[in-house]
Amino acid sequence: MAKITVEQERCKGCGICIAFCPKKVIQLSKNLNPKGFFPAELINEKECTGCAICALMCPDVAIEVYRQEREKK
Amino acid sequence: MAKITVEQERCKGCGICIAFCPKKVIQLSKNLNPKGFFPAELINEKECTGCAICALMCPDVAIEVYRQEREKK
Amino acid sequence: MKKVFERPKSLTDVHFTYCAGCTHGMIHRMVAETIDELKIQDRTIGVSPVGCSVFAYEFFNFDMVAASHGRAPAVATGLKRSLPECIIFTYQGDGDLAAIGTAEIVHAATRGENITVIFVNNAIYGMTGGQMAPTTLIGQKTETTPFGRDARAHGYPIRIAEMLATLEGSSYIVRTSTHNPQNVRKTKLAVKKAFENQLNNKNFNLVEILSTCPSNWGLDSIQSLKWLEENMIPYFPLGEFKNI
Amino acid sequence: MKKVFERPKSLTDVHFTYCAGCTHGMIHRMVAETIDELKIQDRTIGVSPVGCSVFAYEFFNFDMVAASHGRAPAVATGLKRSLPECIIFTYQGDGDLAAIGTAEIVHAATRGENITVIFVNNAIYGMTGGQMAPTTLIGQKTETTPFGRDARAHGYPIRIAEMLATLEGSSYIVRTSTHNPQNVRKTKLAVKKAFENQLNNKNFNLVEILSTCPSNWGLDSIQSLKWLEENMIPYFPLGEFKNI
Amino acid sequence: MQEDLIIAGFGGQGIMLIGQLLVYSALEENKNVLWMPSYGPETRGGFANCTVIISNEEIGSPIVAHPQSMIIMNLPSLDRFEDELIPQGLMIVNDSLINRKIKREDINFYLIPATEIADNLGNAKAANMVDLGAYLKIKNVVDFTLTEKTLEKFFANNSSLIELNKKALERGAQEIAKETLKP
Amino acid sequence: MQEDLIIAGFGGQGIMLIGQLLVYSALEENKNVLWMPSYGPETRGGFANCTVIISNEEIGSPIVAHPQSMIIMNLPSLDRFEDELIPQGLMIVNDSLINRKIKREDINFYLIPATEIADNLGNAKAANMVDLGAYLKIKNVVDFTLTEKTLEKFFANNSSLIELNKKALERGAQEIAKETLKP
Amino acid sequence: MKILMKGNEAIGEGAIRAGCRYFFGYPITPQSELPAYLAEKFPSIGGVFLQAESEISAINMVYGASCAGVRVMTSSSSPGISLKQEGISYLAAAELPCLIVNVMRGGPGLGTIQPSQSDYFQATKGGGHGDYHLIVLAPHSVQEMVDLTYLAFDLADQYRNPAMILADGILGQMMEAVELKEYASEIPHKNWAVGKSQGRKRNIITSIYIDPKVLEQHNLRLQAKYKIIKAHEERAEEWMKEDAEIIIAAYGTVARIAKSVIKKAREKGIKAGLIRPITLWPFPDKYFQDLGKIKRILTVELSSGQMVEDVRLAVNGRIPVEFYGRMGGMVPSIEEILEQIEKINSQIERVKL
Amino acid sequence: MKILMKGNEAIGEGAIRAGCRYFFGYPITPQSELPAYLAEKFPSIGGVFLQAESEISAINMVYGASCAGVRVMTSSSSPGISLKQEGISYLAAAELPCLIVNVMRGGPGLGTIQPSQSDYFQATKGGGHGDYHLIVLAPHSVQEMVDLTYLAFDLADQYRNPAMILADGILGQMMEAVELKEYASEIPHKNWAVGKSQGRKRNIITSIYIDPKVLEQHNLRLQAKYKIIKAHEERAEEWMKEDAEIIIAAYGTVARIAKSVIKKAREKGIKAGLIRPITLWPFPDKYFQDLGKIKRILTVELSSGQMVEDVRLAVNGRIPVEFYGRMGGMVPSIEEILEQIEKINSQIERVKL
Ligand SMILES: Cc1ncc(C[n+]2csc(CCOP(=O)(O)OP(=O)(O)O)c2C)c(N)n1
Ligand SMILES: Cc1ncc(C[n+]2csc(CCOP(=O)(O)OP(=O)(O)O)c2C)c(N)n1
Ligand code: SF4
Ligand code: SF4
Ligand code: SF4
Ligand code: SF4
Ligand code: SF4
Ligand code: SF4
Ligand SMILES: [Mg+2]
Ligand SMILES: [Mg+2]
Repeated sequence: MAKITVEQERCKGCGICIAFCPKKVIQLSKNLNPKGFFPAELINEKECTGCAICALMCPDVAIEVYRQEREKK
Repeated sequence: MAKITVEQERCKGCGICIAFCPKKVIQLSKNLNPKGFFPAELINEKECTGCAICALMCPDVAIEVYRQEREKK
Repeated sequence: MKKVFERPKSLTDVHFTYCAGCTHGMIHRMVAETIDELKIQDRTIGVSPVGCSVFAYEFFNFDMVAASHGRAPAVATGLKRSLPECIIFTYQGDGDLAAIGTAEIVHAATRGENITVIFVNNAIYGMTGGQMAPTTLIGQKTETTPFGRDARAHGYPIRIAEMLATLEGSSYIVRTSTHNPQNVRKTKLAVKKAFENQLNNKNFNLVEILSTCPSNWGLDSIQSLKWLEENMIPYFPLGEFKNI
Repeated sequence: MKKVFERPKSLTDVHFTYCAGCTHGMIHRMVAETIDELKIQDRTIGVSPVGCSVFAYEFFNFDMVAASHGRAPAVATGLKRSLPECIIFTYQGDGDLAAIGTAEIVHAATRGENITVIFVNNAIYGMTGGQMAPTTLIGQKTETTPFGRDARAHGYPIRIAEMLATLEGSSYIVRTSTHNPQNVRKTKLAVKKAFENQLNNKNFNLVEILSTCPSNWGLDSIQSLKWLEENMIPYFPLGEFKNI
Repeated sequence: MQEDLIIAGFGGQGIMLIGQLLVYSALEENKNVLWMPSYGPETRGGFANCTVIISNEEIGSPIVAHPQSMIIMNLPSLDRFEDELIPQGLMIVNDSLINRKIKREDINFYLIPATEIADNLGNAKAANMVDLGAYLKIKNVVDFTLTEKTLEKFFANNSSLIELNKKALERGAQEIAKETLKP
Repeated sequence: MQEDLIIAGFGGQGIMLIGQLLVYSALEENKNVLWMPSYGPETRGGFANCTVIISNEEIGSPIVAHPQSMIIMNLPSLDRFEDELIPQGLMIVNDSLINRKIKREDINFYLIPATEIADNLGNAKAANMVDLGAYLKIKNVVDFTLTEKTLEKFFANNSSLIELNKKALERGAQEIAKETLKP
Repeated sequence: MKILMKGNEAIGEGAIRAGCRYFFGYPITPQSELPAYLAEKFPSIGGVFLQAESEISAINMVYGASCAGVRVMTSSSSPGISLKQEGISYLAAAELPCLIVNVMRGGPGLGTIQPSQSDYFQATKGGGHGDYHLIVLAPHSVQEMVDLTYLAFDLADQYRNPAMILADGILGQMMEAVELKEYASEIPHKNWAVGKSQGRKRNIITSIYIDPKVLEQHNLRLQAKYKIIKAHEERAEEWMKEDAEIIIAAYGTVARIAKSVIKKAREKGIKAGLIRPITLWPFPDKYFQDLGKIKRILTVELSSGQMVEDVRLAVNGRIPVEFYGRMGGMVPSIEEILEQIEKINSQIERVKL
Repeated sequence: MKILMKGNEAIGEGAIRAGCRYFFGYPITPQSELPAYLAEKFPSIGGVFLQAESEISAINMVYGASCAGVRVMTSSSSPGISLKQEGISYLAAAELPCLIVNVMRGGPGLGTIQPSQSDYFQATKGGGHGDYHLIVLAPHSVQEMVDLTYLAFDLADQYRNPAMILADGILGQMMEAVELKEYASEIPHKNWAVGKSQGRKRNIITSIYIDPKVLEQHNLRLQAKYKIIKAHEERAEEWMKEDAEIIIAAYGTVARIAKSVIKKAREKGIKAGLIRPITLWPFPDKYFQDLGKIKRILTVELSSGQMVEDVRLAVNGRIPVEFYGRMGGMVPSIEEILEQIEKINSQIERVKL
């Protein structure tokens, strides 16, 4: 279980996260943000693996990644 | 048969020609030149081979070298 | 769920002023993360250049000094010499470092100045609107090479890492890229090493990072990453040029 | 008897203002001879630097331009670009070329500027009275390193030939010496090639010549040649670094 | 007669372009013209605005503190310029990107959903032309068809852009014709 | 009372040194002093001269156009400075390096074969001290033995130089004692 | 036929028409349109456009090209011009003609890219070392960006002296209609230039005169030249000056604003007029000699007050010279200056009839 | 106890005593004795002496060290100072205290190494871009080389402003006796400096203010500071001024010569006196306000006439201000200036009794 959050005001809709998400679970929103960009959003929380590749590549550091920690044995 | 001439006013008595002359036929003169240096002079015209090493090394381009041309066969 | 990726503390909350998709932002993040990880935020001083990253002092969350164009290595030298216990880095573009600042970077390197240099090579003058940089590729069109850079008229692109690696005082010189996740990860490692070296008093450290300029390249974000990979890397090979 | 060695025509009659035993004079002769031999006296323009050879324009017998300190390569660029049929060379010391003029020489080289550079490395600032040069050796005492150059405090000596050889635009980069007749002869050949290359439009050519400064080294003429051989050559190896 | 106009928005919205379209057209009519850009620090995004002056006389100051007209393409521009318009001045507002009310009550403003309109025409980037069309419809400082001609010259090698932009111009003008825009 | 002295010769002749010797000594006597060097473009060789001012009052101008005294160590210096000496001024001339007559007839000059004398003492470079000795013998601006003491301090770590230079100083003074020098 | 051009481009076009084929520069805002224009135009007309690695290198390339006798120029903005100061001093010392363009922006330091006039002192009094002068021309319209470019090249060659166009970001980036007049002057032959010698005596270009006597002579020669330039080349525009009681002294962009102000002032019955220096060096002193009915001068600048000193020196205490300025990229509005004029007007004591 | 020192060394010793431990410079004649002195002394007292690769690098190292809050200096001569102009503008803009020494030599261009005062405009009006001022101090003896070095560091820190010592080759290389007074001031704590943050808010040092409104505010702050400096720090020496009819205005070396001239003039019955500006910026206007019996001012400089403009501005036309200058490394003799004084004296109209 994992998810990402995209800070909507910060995102510039560059699409890099979308291009590199191995699960293709990000898309651009239909709503312009106040900067004039269509920001990215997670479309499928189930598929997100929390691999953080999107965050790694986001030039605006707009993404945070959350993951269910594996239980420690 | 060979010889060198040292332009006395130009020479700064640095001694480089003396140090490198393979025949050791140059020495410093006893007379100061107007620049305040003791200039070099050829002491033995007979021994000079006209190898021009002195001229090659003279930083002040004060030396000219003369050589008897070998007769062309 | 646990947060596994968050904004580093060494970044302020201010939104970057970079264009959409510009990899300057990634590089900022990596520098900030490194400083967080090395726990040196309270004694790091960054020197920002003149170039698109001129506002870096607004984004990095520690003491910052804004240098004049190209002179960041000299400013960093003044800082390091008077604050030897602080960690000093410069953040410079290719116009800043490889053109006007050539003498300053060469001599900081040959002096073995114990600083870290983050060198962002995007093959163009971003901030001034896309003029030829010393690193602009042959054939590349820019505002001042509208018919493409021609070696005879405009000279060859300069390879900074290779050049600085010849200098006795340089200790770690590496070129990395930002065009995909693997390379971003490698870049991060290089940045970290370049800071660790400074902590270990290992002379001069520079990471040349290939970066994009979607706006002035006239490409979108994704095309830009591709262009970087296909055009820049062949001329600017990645790798370590010095590591002692 | 026939004159087999005479002052080249490309030297004026003016007495050199160099100190006794200073090898700047030899280098002048070799440049002038080369120009005589290549029969280019009527279309050669020399660019003199700021340094002991600042008065080179009095000694060379052709058109001369006196550049500001370190900028001779830029001045030469302006000349060559507007007079492509002329032969342009700069004559520069190590302070001039390797310190203040670093950016200018690096970029003339990387541009592949079709000029010839005679670089006189005497490991010191001669004209200003013996301060440390970028090429001053570790341990060498100068006016500004009275306790000897210390790498940590003053940095490492810079090897210009090696550095410039990494640049795409350089075509002939060689280091020679003046400490004995063999090496003077080699120097002469290198100088000649560096001019011939220009005649053949072969980009950027530089001859780094190790030279003495008896006055500021505090040695006599002969000791100086020896000091050069024993101390400079180990750090500044002679040879061709590029020849394409 | 002198018309002072400020056009303001994001970089990338074509602010400069419509300003230039105006002065090129006005020059054809032998008017005195002046166009002056102003950019923010970013290349794309960030603020951008330009001043357009069209006059029958010699143009003095290039600086217009209080213009007669404005085309406002986004919220930050509204915040920045609203107070500067002269009383009874004209303001064309790109309503699509502005989620607040106009505060001034002494001006004539027209809220045009320009970005939406342009998007519907196939390219949101033509919002500038929509607003320009509206402006021209109200203030006839240059001839409408002359402006279309200039536009053709601007995009001489891209006929699809010509079509799009011409449509956008007209749609803008039509919005004014509706005359239902003012709240 | 103010003494203005110019010392001139080649670089390398120790011109600056004897000037400094004078002012260091005069300072010991609590006089106001000023020493000012002037170099030519060459490091060695080329001209070098210095101005020495010793005064009981505050010293104004450091520039002495017309000194009361001169020590002239070579021909170019004679050519350059001869006309500047005040009438009845004192000129000590290193005759060894000057192969021409003194032109001025209104001055007091002393031709000292300083280089030869120094050479005979073992080092031609001490010619400066020979001339200084002569100067001090005539113009007692500072005490002779005090000057010797200063000299000892200058060469503190080279006793052979102290000896040589002291001898040279004395030999210079003796030349004056001969009083047969003026043509 | 008039065409629309940006001011920066207009300088470029002016330079091309004046026969300039050599440009060496380094990018900086707000002058970028000028090098961009030349980079586009030069290749097809055999011109050399070279982007140098720095402003310093650029000015020294200009030095080299000028030595070769060609028409050459560079262009930059405030911080970049500061870097050129040593080079400029050398150019002036070696009497090398060239054109240097400064499209001023707000300072000091990195400042901003917005327009300013705070490099007046640097341009006119000598930002570099030593006693020298540039010929400094101040356009106030895009038209003058062309016309004064012609003039700058001509004067530079005529007097063997570097010339400077001192503009600002507004003039550089705004677009107006210009008429591209035919360039009529002839480029003089330069027998002092270096190049193929073809039998002539060798030419040397230098600024070192190690012997101060010789250097003083050189300086006296330069000063004599400056005197001639001053006598012949003072230029200014007088506008509504005839009956004016209050004069605005302003150059460049500000002078345009001043014209608008003066119109409004006249509408209010205030007799205002304008003296607009076109040559900043030589400063047009002579236009300030006959003060006529003038009771006050208001100097307006985009600076803390620089040209005002030259106005005061010209007026030498005869009437009060006031100052109003904005800084850091701010530009005064018509209303703002008008207010100053009204204030001054209310202070003028008039003979009561 | 007085000891003999060269002027350049005296600055070095003054700097050490004032707590300066950072020197960044690049060699140039005639200031070489200063870096040589510090290179010798610094190692044993923990100072950092770094010879930079250029003047530009040096001034930017100074910038860096000043950001760190330490006392720091650089030194150069005319051409080298020209190269520092961008850096100086940045220092002033970022309000960074430091000491810049200019031991002036003859220009323009490479010129000569002989003394000159032709960088007055550059130093006082701003050779760099933008509206800024340095605090400029002009010593006229080796003693003042020490004393004004103390003062320069103090004023620089007090006002957060770069200070300059404007000397010339004569002052730099001549030797005089100096008394090394105890340095009494305390170096202030600089809470604005960067360094280990230890919990405080982060410090930023910059000179970019991209928004012109903000940059104007910054400029207004700077101008307000300059006003305070002007109000408090004008300094000049008045010498035999009381009853003087003719005043020589001169600074530095020339002022010393002027003193000799005035003595001679007085011997001839001419009532001459001296105003010697010690602060060149702020120019000591107030010393020129009460003109007393003064009928004429003769400004003497080693230049074509630079400070004379400030004298004229201060006097504002009330009495004539004449000028006499030498250039290119030439220095006027006592006799030469005396002749000027006699000429002026003969022109003064006196009330016939
Ligand atoms: C002395 C000086 N010269 C030129 C400039 C203009 N300038 C600002 S940024 C820049 C170049 C930026 O290019 P780069 O360093 O590659 O950074 P990028 O914007 O590409 O990240 C230039 C030339 C300046 N501010 N100062
Ligand atoms: C801008 C500038 N900085 C410094 C100087 C002073 N200067 C004159 S020559 C010189 C260095 C000379 O050294 P180098 O180039 O090695 O030549 P050398 O005398 O050893 O042959 C310097 C620093 C100057 N004239 N101009
Ligand atoms: S990479 Fe970042 S800025 Fe770009 S679209 Fe994704 S979240 Fe937005
Ligand atoms: S964390 Fe991985 S899977 Fe999840 S959105 Fe980001 S890139 Fe896609
Ligand atoms: S030519 Fe040869 S042998 Fe003759 S003097 Fe010279 S070095 Fe000696
Ligand atoms: S090498 Fe030349 S200068 Fe030296 S002593 Fe011989 S001749 Fe004279
Ligand atoms: S101009 Fe280029 S480098 Fe600058 S922020 Fe935009 S994309 Fe990045
Ligand atoms: S100082 Fe040194 S380099 Fe200069 S002329 Fe003398 S010996 Fe040669
Ligand atoms: Mg870049
Ligand atoms: Mg050297």
